[in-house]
Amino acid sequence: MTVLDAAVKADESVGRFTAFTRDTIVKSNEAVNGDYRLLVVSAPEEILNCTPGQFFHLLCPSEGADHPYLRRPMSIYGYDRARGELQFLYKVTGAGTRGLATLTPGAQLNVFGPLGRGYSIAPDHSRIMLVARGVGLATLAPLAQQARDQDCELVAVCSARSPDMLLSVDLFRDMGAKVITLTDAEGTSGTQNLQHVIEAEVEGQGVDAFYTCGSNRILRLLQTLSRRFDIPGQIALEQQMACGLGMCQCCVRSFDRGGRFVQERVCREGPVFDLQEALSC
Amino acid sequence: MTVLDAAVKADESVGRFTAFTRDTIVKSNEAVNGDYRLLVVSAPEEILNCTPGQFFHLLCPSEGADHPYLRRPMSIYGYDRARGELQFLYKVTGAGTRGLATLTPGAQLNVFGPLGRGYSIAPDHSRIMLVARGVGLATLAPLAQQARDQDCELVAVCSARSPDMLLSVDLFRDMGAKVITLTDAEGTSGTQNLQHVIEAEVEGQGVDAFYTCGSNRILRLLQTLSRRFDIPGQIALEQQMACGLGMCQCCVRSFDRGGRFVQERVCREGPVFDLQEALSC
Amino acid sequence: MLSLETRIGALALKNPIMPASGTFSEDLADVLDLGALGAHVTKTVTSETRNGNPTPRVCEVRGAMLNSIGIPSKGVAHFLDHVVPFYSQFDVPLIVSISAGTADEFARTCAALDVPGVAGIEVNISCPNLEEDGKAFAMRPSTTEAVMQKVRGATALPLWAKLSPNTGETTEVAQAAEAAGADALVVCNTLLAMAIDVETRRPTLGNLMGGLSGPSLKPIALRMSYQCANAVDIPIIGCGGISTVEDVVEFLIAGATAVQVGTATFIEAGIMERLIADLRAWMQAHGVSSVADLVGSVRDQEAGDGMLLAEGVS
Amino acid sequence: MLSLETRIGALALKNPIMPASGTFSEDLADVLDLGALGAHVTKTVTSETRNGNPTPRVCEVRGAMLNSIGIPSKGVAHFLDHVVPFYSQFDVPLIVSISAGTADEFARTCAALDVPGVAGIEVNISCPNLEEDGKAFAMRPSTTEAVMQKVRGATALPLWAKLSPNTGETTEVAQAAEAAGADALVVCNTLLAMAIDVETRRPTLGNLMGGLSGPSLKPIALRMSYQCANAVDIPIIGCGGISTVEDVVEFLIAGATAVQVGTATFIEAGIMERLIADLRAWMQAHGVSSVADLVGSVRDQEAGDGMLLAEGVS
Ligand SMILES: Cc1cc2nc3c(=O)[nH]c(=O)nc-3n(C[C@H](O)[C@H](O)[C@H](O)COP(=O)(O)OP(=O)(O)OC[C@H]3O[C@@H](n4cnc5c(N)ncnc54)[C@H](O)[C@@H]3O)c2cc1C
Ligand SMILES: Cc1cc2nc3c(=O)[nH]c(=O)nc-3n(C[C@H](O)[C@H](O)[C@H](O)COP(=O)(O)OP(=O)(O)OC[C@H]3O[C@@H](n4cnc5c(N)ncnc54)[C@H](O)[C@@H]3O)c2cc1C
Ligand SMILES: Cc1cc2nc3c(=O)[nH]c(=O)nc-3n(C[C@H](O)[C@H](O)[C@H](O)COP(=O)(O)O)c2cc1C
Ligand SMILES: Cc1cc2nc3c(=O)[nH]c(=O)nc-3n(C[C@H](O)[C@H](O)[C@H](O)COP(=O)(O)O)c2cc1C
Ligand code: FES
Ligand code: FES
Repeated sequence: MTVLDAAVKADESVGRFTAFTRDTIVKSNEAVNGDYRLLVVSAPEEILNCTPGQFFHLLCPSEGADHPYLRRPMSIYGYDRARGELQFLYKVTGAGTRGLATLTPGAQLNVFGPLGRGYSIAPDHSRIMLVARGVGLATLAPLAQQARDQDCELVAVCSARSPDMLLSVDLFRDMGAKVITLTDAEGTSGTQNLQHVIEAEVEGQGVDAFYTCGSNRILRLLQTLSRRFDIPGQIALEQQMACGLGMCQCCVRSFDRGGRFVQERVCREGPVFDLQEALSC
Repeated sequence: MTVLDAAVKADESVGRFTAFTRDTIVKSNEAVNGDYRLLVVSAPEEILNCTPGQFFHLLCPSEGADHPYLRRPMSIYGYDRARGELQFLYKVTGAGTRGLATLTPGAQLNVFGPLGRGYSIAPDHSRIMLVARGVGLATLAPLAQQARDQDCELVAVCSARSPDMLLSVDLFRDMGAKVITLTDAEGTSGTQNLQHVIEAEVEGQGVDAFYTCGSNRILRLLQTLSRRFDIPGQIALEQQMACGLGMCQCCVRSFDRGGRFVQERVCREGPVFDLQEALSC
Repeated sequence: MLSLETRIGALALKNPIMPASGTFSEDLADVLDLGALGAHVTKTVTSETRNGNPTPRVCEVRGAMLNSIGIPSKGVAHFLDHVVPFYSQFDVPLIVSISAGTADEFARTCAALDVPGVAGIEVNISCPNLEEDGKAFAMRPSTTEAVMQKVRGATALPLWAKLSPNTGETTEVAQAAEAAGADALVVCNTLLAMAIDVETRRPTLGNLMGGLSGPSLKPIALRMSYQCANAVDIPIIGCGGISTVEDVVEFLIAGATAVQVGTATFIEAGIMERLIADLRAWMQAHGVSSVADLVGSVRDQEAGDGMLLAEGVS
Repeated sequence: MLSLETRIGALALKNPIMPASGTFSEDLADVLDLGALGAHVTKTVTSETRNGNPTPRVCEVRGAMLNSIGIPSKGVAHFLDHVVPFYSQFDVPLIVSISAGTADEFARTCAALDVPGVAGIEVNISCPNLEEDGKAFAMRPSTTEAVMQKVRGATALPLWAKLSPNTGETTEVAQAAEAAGADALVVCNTLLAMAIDVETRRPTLGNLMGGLSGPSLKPIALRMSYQCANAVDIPIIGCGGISTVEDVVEFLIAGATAVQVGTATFIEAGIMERLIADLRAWMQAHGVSSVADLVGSVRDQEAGDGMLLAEGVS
C-alpha cells in the first residue's frame, strides 16, 4: 500500500482537520528493557497537536511471513512540537509490533492521528495521582508534562516487575513528580500495599483526581477508593480497532452509566473514559 | 512466502529428482543495453544439470505496489557447473520483472528448475543455424555452447534494432560461431533480406537444422524454408504459466500434427517444439 | 473538458467515488472534505435501537479483514435528529442504508426516512429474514423481490438494492430487484468467512463468522458487477476491495457507473479524496474525457488470445 | 507416540495432506516423493476427450490467482491405460476426480473407474448441469442429490463430493450429498471471479470468468468447512488457500479430517512434503499426539470476549 504523503496539503488542512495520515522518519527504535521498545520518529508539526492519552494508528511494515493489514493503535508516549518529535513505547506481541521492531533509523513509518479523546486535568485541581503498571506507563507518561504545564502537582505510583519501569520513573522525576515505585521483586506491588500507599496520599496531602489505564486490578481498587473518597478519575482503555476514527464500531466496550449499560467506541469517545463508568473484565 | 531451502536434502534427491526449489544468491544484475538486464546468480550444482532451451520458474520479489504471486518463467541464458553459476537475460515488462530488476548483489532469489524440454542437436548434424531476434537471443544463447561441445558448426543470424544484440553477438563469436547481424538501423532485418541470407547459407555450406524462438515472422519464414529444403527445425515458444511442471494445463498451445490440431503444454512437452508443428499466432 | 460526473438514475454525482455503508461516518470530516465525495452513504440503520454483535468484531486475514459488527443502531428517530442535519451542510446526495427483519418493517423504515435531506435509500438486504429461515433476503430472488416491492411502495426516492455475494443466484437476484423497482444495484456486500486462532482454538470473531472485505473480495465483486451489468438495465455501483485507481477503473470498465470504497478507508483514511484525484489523472493520461466512456467498455468479445485451435488433445 | 494418521471413512491415510484436483499430476514426481502423501487426487477426468477453455487460462490477482482451465480430458480409457498404472507403484490411496454433464453420465464414468488401483472417487459437481439451466450441480441440494444418488448406485468405492463456494446453500448441499450416500465432502472448489486488464480493457482470462484460488479463498473455505462439519456426520476434507502449517491446523480445528493443497504447490512445488514435516513439528511443540485430537476442537462456545454487556447504545 502506497500511502500518499499529503504534506503538500498540510497548510490548508491544519485547523480544519484534526487527524492526518503522514509518513514520519524513524530517529531511533531501541529496546529500553526486557519487553519494551522506544520508537522515536520525526513528525510534521500538524500532527503534534496532541493531548496525553490520545493515540496514533500505525501502518506497521511487513516482515517475512508477517503482513499486518490493519493499522495498529499506539498511545503517544511523548510528543514535542519544538523538536518535531513523536514517541511510542511498545511491547512486541504479534505481527504488527514485530514489524515495528524491524524499523531502523531513517526508515519511514506511516502514522495516522492524533486520534481519540485524551486525559484532562480540571483547572481547579492542584494535586493529581497516576497509578500505572507495565506498558500502561506508555499511555500515562505524557500526563506528567501536562500536569507540569498546568502547575499541578503529580504523584506517580508506578508498579512493575523490578527493572521495567525505570525509564518512566526518570521521566516522571524530571517532570517534578513525586514517584512511588512498587515492585513485585520487593513484594510491594500487591493490592493491599497499593491501597495503603494511595490512602496515605489521599489522607495526607490530598489527591484531586486519579488517572490510570489498563489493569483490571488497579481499576477495581481505584473505583472503590474513588467512591469512598469522592475523588473523580479517568482511565484509558484498549480494544481492537479497525478505522481508529469512529466509523466502523468495532472497538466498542460497555460502560455503566448510572446502572444502565451503554456502548461507547474506544477510539472516539475514548480511549480515556470516566473511571466510575468503566467496567473491568 | 517463505520457501524452504531444501539444500540439506540435495544429496539424496539428486538423480532421483530433476527439478529443485532453491534459494540462489545474486552475483550481479545489470542493464546490458536499452531494454535488457543480465542477472547472474550463484546456484547449487544440482540445479545446473541443464539443457539449452530449458527454463527456470522464478519467485520474483515484491516491490512497492507490485506483489507478483505466481512464479515467472525465464529461459536459461547461461549455466556453468564449474563456476556454480546461472544466468538470465530479461526484459522488464511487468510486476515480476520489475521485481527482478530491484535485486542487488547478495540478495536471495528463489528459483525452481530446470524445467521443460530443451533443444537437441542430432549427433549426425555438423552445421546448424539459429535465427533469433530481440530477447529470443536469451533462449538461444546456450545452444552455442552445446554446439561447440558437440563439435557442430553454428551460424547465428541475429536480428535486432542496432545496439541491442551486441552482448549475444560477442557470446556467439566467443563460441566460434559464424555471426550474421541484421539490424533495423541498417535496413537489413527485413523478411526479404533475412530469407536471402538464410538461403545463401543453405545453398552454400549447407545447414542441417534450424533453431529459433518467439517471432511469428521468423517462424513462418523458417517453416517455408524448412519445407522447401527439407531441413528439420526446433522452436521455443512462450505461454503464460502457473505450475511450470505440467500439472495445471494452463500453458497449452495448439500444434498441427499432420493436419490435426493437438494441444501440448509449453512447460512440459516444450518449451521447445518441432518447427513444422508450431502454429504462428 | 474532462468531467468526473456520473449519473445513477435521477441522481447526478459530481464523481463516481463514494463510501461503502458501515465504513463511513461524520467522523471522517476530521480527515477530509466530505463535500468532495460523489455521495454520502451512511451506516445501515434500523428503526429500533440495536446492540450489534459481541466483540471481537474484526480480525485480519491475509490481505483482507473479517467483520462481524452487526447493525448496532440508535434507531431512525436519533438518525433523523442527529445525522441527517449534519449532512445537509454538504452539496452531496445523502444515501441512507436501511435494514429490517421483515419486508413490512423495511417499508416502514424507508417511509420514515423519506424526508428532505435524504436523496436516496440503500436497501441492505444482506440481513437475515426473520419471517422465513433466517437466510438473508439477498440470497434469493423471491425474498429480494418481496422487500424491494414493499420499499418501492413506501417511497418515491431512488432505491439502491445492495446485493450479497453469499448466493448462487446473483443475476436472478439482480433481476428480481430491478423488476420490483430498484433504481440501482450496489454490488456487493461482504462474503461470509471465518478464521480461528490456532493457539487458543477460538474463532477470532466473537460472532464466530463474519464478512470478508478488502482486496481479497475484489475479483468476486468485479465478477458480480459484470454479471449484473449484463443482466439488468439499471445502473450498477461496484463495491468490494477497491483501493487503487486501477481498481476503480476496472469496475467502471466491467459496467459499474460508480463505486463504493469501504475497508481501504481504514488503512488510509483520506483514500477517497486521493482516488478522485487519481481518477482524474488516469483519465487525462488515457485520453478519456468522461466516466461514461469507461462504463461497460469491457472488450469481452476479444477475451481469448486465439492460441487454441484444438480439435483433439495430444 | 506422535502419529499423523487420519481416517476418511473406510480409508486410512498416513497423514492428512493430499493434493487438490487439477493442481497435481504424475509430473510432481520430478520434485518430491509421491509416496509421502496422504492420498493422490487426480485432475478431473470426463468419459470423453475434451479440450478445456481458451487461453489465457490463468491470471494473478492480489495474493491469489484465477483459473479457467476447464476440464481438458483425454477420456477415461486413456486414464485407465496410462494414469492408474502409474500410481499403483505407490502405497497411497488413489482418488480419481470425475465430472460429467448429466447425472447418468456421472454414474457411467464412475462405474468405468471402479477398477483395482482406484481407492475412491471424488465427484466434482462444480461443473455445469447440461440438462437444466447450466448451473453447477453443487449449487443446489436437489441436483447434488441427483448426481450423488446415481454415482452411489454405480460403485461401492468411497465417494467424496466436492462442494462449490458459489452457492448460498452450503449446509443444504452438504446434507443432500450425505443423504445420497457420500462418504466424505471436499470443501471447497474455486470461487467464481473475474479480472480485467485496464489498459486493454480485455478480461484477463480467455473464458471471461474463472475460479479464485489461493490465500484469498481460505477464510471462505474455512467457514464452509466449519459449517459442513456441523451439518453432517461424514468427514470433511478442507481445501482452499492452504499454504502454511497454521492453515492446515486451522482447518483441522474447524472440523476437517484432512486437507487438500492446491495453488500453493504452484508457488512451492515441494510444499506438501514440507507441510507434513511442519505438521509433525507443530504437533510436537503443542503436545498434540494425534490428528484426531485437533479435528473439530474449535472452542466456538468461547468466542466472544465478554466485553459487551450492552442494554442500550449511548
Ligand atoms: C488506544 C490504544 C493504545 C495502545 N497503546 C499501546 C502502547 O502505547 N504500547 C503498546 O505496547 N501497546 C499499546 N496498545 C496495544 C497495541 O495496540 C497492541 O499491542 C497491538 O495492536 C498488537 O498488534 P500486533 O499485531 O503486534 O499483535 P497481534 O496480537 O498479532 O494483533 C492482532 C490484532 O489484534 C489487535 N490487538 C492485539 N492486542 C491489542 C490490544 N491490547 N489493544 C487493541 N488491539 C489489540 C491488533 O491491533 C491486531 O488487529 C494500545 C492499544 C490501544 C487500543
Ligand atoms: C519458457 C519461457 C521462457 C522465457 N524466457 C524469457 C527470457 O529469457 N527473458 C525474458 O525477458 N522473458 C522470457 N519469458 C517471458 C517472461 O516469462 C515474461 O516476460 C514474464 O513472465 C513477465 O512477467 P511480468 O510480471 O514482468 O509481466 P506481466 O505482464 O505483469 O505478467 C503478468 C502475467 O503474465 C505472464 N506473462 C507475461 N508475459 C509472458 C510471456 N511472454 N510468456 C509467458 N508468460 C508471460 C506472467 O508470467 C504473469 O503471470 C519467457 C517465457 C516463457 C514461457
Ligand atoms: C466494518 C464494516 C462494517 C460494515 N457495515 C455495513 C453495513 O452496516 N451495511 C452494509 O450494507 N454494508 C456494510 N459493510 C459492507 C461494506 O459496505 C462493503 O460492502 C464491503 O465492506 C465491501 O467493500 P470493501 O471491500 O471496499 O470494504 C461493512 C463493512 C465493514 C468492513
Ligand atoms: C489450475 C487449477 C485447476 C483446477 N482444476 C480442478 C479440477 O479439475 N477439478 C476440481 O475439482 N478442482 C479443480 N481445481 C480446484 C482445486 O482443486 C481447489 O479446490 C481450489 O484450487 C482451492 O484450493 P487452493 O486454494 O489450495 O488452490 C483447480 C484449481 C486450479 C488452481
Ligand atoms: S476503530 Fe472504528 S469505530 Fe473505533
Ligand atoms: S504451467 Fe502448469 S501445465 Fe504448464
